[in-house]
Amino acid sequence: MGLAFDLLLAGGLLGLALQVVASRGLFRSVVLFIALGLLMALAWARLAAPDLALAEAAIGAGLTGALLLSAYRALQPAEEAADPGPAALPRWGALAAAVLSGALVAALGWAALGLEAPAASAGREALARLGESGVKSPLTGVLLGFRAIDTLAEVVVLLVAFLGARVVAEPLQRAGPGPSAPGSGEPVLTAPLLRLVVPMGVIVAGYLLWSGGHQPGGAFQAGAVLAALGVLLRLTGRLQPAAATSPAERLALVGGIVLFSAIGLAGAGTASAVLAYPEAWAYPLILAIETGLAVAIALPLTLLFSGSAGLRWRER
Amino acid sequence: MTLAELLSTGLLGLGAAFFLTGTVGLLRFPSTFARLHALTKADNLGLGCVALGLALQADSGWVAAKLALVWGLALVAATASAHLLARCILRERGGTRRTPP
Amino acid sequence: MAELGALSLPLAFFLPLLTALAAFLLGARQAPWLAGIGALATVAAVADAVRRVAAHGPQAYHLGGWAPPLGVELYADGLAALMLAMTAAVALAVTAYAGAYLHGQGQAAERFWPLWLVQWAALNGTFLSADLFNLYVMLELVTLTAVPLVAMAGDRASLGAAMRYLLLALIASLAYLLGVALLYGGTGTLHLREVGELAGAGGPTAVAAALVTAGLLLKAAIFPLHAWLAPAHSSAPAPASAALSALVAQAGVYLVLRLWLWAFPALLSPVVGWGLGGLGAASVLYGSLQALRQSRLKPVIAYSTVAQLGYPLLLLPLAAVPAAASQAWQGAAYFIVAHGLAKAGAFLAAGNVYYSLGHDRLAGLRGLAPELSASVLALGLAWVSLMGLPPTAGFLAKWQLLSGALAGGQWPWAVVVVLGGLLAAGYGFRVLATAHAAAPPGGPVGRPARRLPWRMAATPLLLALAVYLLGVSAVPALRLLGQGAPEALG
Amino acid sequence: MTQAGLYTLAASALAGIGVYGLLARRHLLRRILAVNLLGNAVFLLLVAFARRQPGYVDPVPHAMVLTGIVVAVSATAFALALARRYYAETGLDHLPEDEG
Amino acid sequence: MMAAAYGLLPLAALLIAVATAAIVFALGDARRRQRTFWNLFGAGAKLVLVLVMAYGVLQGDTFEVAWPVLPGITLRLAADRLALLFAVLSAGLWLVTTVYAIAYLEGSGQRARFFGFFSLCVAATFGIALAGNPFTFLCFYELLTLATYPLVVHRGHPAALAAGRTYLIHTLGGGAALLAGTAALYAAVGEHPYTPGGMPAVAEWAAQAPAAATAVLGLLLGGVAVKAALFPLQGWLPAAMVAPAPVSALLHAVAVVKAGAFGVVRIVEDVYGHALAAELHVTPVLSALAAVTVVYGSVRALAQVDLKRRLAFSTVSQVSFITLGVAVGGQLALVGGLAHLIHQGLMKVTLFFCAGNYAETLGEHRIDALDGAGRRMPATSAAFTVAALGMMGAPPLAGFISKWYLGIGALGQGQGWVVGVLVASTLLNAAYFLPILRRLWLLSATRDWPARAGRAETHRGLLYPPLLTAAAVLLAGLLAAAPLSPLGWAVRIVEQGYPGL
Repeated sequence: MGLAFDLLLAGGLLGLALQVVASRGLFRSVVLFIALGLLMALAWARLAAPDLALAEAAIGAGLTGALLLSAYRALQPAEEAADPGPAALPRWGALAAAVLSGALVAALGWAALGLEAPAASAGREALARLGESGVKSPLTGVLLGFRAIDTLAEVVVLLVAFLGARVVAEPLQRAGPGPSAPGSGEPVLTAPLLRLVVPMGVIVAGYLLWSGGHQPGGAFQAGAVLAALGVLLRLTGRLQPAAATSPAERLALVGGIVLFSAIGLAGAGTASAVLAYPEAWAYPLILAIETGLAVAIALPLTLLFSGSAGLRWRER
Repeated sequence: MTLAELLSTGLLGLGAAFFLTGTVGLLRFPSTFARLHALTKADNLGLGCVALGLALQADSGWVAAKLALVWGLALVAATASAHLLARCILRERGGTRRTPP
Repeated sequence: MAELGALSLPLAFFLPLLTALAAFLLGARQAPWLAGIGALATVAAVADAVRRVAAHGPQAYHLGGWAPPLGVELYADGLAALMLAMTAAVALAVTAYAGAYLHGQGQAAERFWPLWLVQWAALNGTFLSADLFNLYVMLELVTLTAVPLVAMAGDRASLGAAMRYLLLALIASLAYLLGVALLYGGTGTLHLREVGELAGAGGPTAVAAALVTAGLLLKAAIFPLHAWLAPAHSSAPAPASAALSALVAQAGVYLVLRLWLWAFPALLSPVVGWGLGGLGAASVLYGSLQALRQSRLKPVIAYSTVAQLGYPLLLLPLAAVPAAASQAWQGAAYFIVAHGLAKAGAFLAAGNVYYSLGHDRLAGLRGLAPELSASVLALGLAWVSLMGLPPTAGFLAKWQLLSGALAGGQWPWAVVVVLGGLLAAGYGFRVLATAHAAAPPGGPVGRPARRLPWRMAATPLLLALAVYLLGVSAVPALRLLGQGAPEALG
Repeated sequence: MTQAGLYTLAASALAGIGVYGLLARRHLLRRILAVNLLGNAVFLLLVAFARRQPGYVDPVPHAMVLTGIVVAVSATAFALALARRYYAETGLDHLPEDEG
Repeated sequence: MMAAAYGLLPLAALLIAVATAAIVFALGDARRRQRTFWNLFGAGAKLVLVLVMAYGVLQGDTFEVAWPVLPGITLRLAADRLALLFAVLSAGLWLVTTVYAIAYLEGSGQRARFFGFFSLCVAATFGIALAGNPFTFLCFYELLTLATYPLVVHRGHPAALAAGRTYLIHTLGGGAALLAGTAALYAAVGEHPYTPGGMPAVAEWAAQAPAAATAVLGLLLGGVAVKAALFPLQGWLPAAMVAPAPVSALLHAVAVVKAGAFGVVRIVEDVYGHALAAELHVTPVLSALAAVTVVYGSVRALAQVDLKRRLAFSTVSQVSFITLGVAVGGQLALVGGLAHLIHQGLMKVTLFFCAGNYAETLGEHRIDALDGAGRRMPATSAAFTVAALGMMGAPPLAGFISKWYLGIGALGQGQGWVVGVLVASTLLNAAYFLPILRRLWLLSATRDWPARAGRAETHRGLLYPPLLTAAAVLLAGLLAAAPLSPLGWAVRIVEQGYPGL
């Protein structure tokens, strides 16, 4: 029964992926890709990775999807047939591509299945020594304890993506999701929905942040939820794109990284090494770092979606 | 099999049937409005049945409450998105512009 | 071995990073001097790391106090120390140069500084990290800082080049990550040297190595995966071009060597070695021939990068030949250092030409104004090293490679080395001859549009001189390189 | 076939589809989609590896995937921004074939 | 302390030239006086140091500086007699040529660049002379190529650039061969200092792998043969004639071709040893090529109407006498070859100075336009005549001495055909030099020469250098028997260094 479900799920994944690649309409591909993200989240939930499922659904499908859709809109030619689009691949080219990908599948599948799971692994050691990390969730322990440098670097990646997007920024009126259709008022449901969703989203984010220490959740998921709220507020016009990054925004963008680095470097004095935490303080410090990280994840993602250097509230 | 289990299974089956109906509607109905209609009506009900069915199997009231929350949120989301979609289609067709009440 | 006192290892990553954050926080006005202070601090950290390696052998630093495989290890052996030092020299020059180059360009400067400083941090991380997954994150950081720098000009050509670069670099990263996933699946560790001990030479390891290598070769623009490099490196602003060619692309080559010598030595059969060496040789020849065909200065230099990146790969077929291994290893490592310094000098000098004249068409360089003579001299001096002629570091590196190939009886690689040098002379003198040419009858074409700040004139010259300093004797650097070198190459 | 094995194979196939998409389609958005497919394939492989042994879930691949997801979304967001600007500047939604 | 500094003289002499280059570059174009001072100071100081070293070597002192460049490889400067033969020539002629160049380039552009590279060029030549092992030789040999290129293309017009390209293709190709050969030599036997009579390790290696040893010797000789303008690699030399006259002097007399010929001597005598080279059947080929070059150069020279081109082909021919002397073997032939290294330098530098004077003062490049120039410029023409007669081998001038030794040396080795070559060369030399002399002195001017600017027939800086070198040509011949004459020095080198020949 379980395996049958997995089989269905895997088949669905592959079917969707094929559609994403092969479908004629680009819009269809984008939407199917988002659906694929959701199925992927399901698959990961099946594989005992609920944290990842959460993150994938929120970031991989949700935010990526929003970005893709807004880019899709931006790449639509103003008038039809202005751009003939890329020439189709010749038949032999498609065949060669198929052969190459087929070879990759074969080699990869063969290699991956042929690998024996090693008796000892970093993961086992992580589980065995989880107690020393100061948190109870293995994933959080690895992310903020054993391999904290990856997490730090990864938030820097996000910041850098934002900085990079600034380099290639478009004019403000074209940026992000673009202007809403002219001559229409706000849908009636928007305001009540926001009144409900925004506070709830904040609560959920806070809950995820707090729960990360011992169960699925953590800075990433919390950040993703916050970013989703940001996207919502930007789409509904509550947040307006701004041409400059305000000092407060700058501080929020780098604050998490600075905090993380500072605590990490202080570890050389207060604990055994850089990125080590003094034993008694491990949990609170990790929580503080996670809070900073959630902001450092949410804000650049929102700004990336907004396509602007900053955001300003618009009072109604 | 206890009564609760029987009921739960029945509800899950019913939920699945609603989902199936909704999906068939989505695929077969001719107009977007009709599809929207099939999807929202059938799926909301289907999800409710599934949630209720699962709640009957839940170990604690806490879990049951969470399931109820899930259903509630899904309802809100479905409502909002159906509304927005409908509005969008209406505008595309050059339909009448409604001012909010 | 693990001396935990070596705080300078993590500092080499953290200092530029924190400087970048501060530069972003305080804006473009404050960035140049902040960058200067940060650069000096980083150089001090690197100097300390190098000193420790030279005095006490390889240094390991376990981040968070967690020993591998649990935690991430920063590991500085001679090779890494050499790369750190070269990077520090180039980065110092780039920082000094960019301060003048970007002066008065508010927006560009605002964007350049944080990106560049993060890039430096990530490069140091790449050279130091002994963890395969951490390397992935560092590589992505390098890529995502590099592409915006390419796109900075914002015109059609640079955006297209940046787009192509980004797509290929992302694919490369994923190929690498796919390989790393397989390696972890097989060994349960991500630590470079542990993978080397545990992975063995089985089929799955070979697939993993192939994926990892393909990704890195793409990042290093090795033939036939080179097409993205020249447009990208030639459309970036000069300080960024220097960093991209001297550091970013070379980090890819560095990792290829690092992985094959430390993680997959068991797989390095003669066939594999010859295959990889053949790709390197093809890069040398193809890149050189392309460089000969360019009509603008920066593309010539960029294609020369393609060519120069190929040389270090010649180590791989030679590493398994006992008579050749040691010399080839020294040659390859010294090559990276020499190329880094010389190429940075060349790009900065080309930047001066561009800055002054507003273009870099070779045909328009006839009769260059005397104001540019220091830059042309720097270009020429740097090029001598790229050609591999004495008395430069490039010559010593080439000599070692050549001697290694000949001592190992593998003369085809020797032919490639000699031929590559001749071709480099060909495209180099094509440029220098134009610069030497008398002004055409209508008066000098190369009349400067604006004056060159002295800092911009001096920086490439200093870089070029460094190449000569290293050409006087390679012995100290090679002694450093010997720290922690693999047994077979020691 | 075990559950992990099944997903391992699915991941391999997904990677192949992603690579095919990269090779066969030229539209920038499609290429970015294909890169994301490839990324998803890698993540799926890691998650499947983590689940290979009964009664034990390896947290290290999970951490890698979580990090990878954030890196992927960052890269995608930047790539989309670049693609948009490229389109705005050139009117092209694909890269012209190799020049030179 | 003093003694240590004394031992470091080779390094000091090298650094003087490099420092002169750096100072000249840094001074820029504008500061003419300072540049002139530093140029002359550098050249003079270096000549003094070289002479001190020469004296020291006569006293039996050794000068050696070595530092490790790579593991197991050293950069070694060592002053033996052979080294000083070349070093004295280059240092002496550098001074003379500098004086000449300062006058010659008066008022032209880019002089900082010119004199900077000029100094570097001499530094490289000095390094070649004092190189104590093949690696060091290679380094300075390549450096010489780099330093001369900007001089060749100095004028920057298309013809100069084309000549520069030809020059580079030849010399860099040769450099590549030398690089490959040297690296192969090191890979086979490791590093050894130059050993008169050949390195023992090379002999052992050649006994085991004669084919490889022959191939490497071929590469090495091929590499230096380019600069020595040995047929068929001589193409660059006539092309490089477009350079200013002092550069031509430098290329033909002081530095480049001499570096090539000197390399032949080192490789044949001090790396392989003449006996081994003969055993590997390389010397017969070498002497045959040298003979062909002698005749070929002379024949081509006959057909030239441009004075400098004729002189260039004459160089092709004359320089090969050095190679011939080495290749033929035997002490006397080698003495002839080594003496010719100096003699040819003195004679050819004189000729080029004079050619430059005609071009500068009279504006004439063509031979047929020089009718009667002897009366307008008697001193220059006298110097030209002395040098030309020396080239033909007229006794008692320098050229005669070296050819004489070559001839009797070849006869001693049983290679009588060499005498035939010498005779042919002399006849051909006469055939292309005597008409010039006839035009200079015997024919009357076909047009009015530009008036004299002052009392002298031309700028004094242009006049004195050729007079000085012409006097040296005369003295080197007349006083050949003196112990410190070029011939005497060559005899010392051969008697003490190569007793086994």
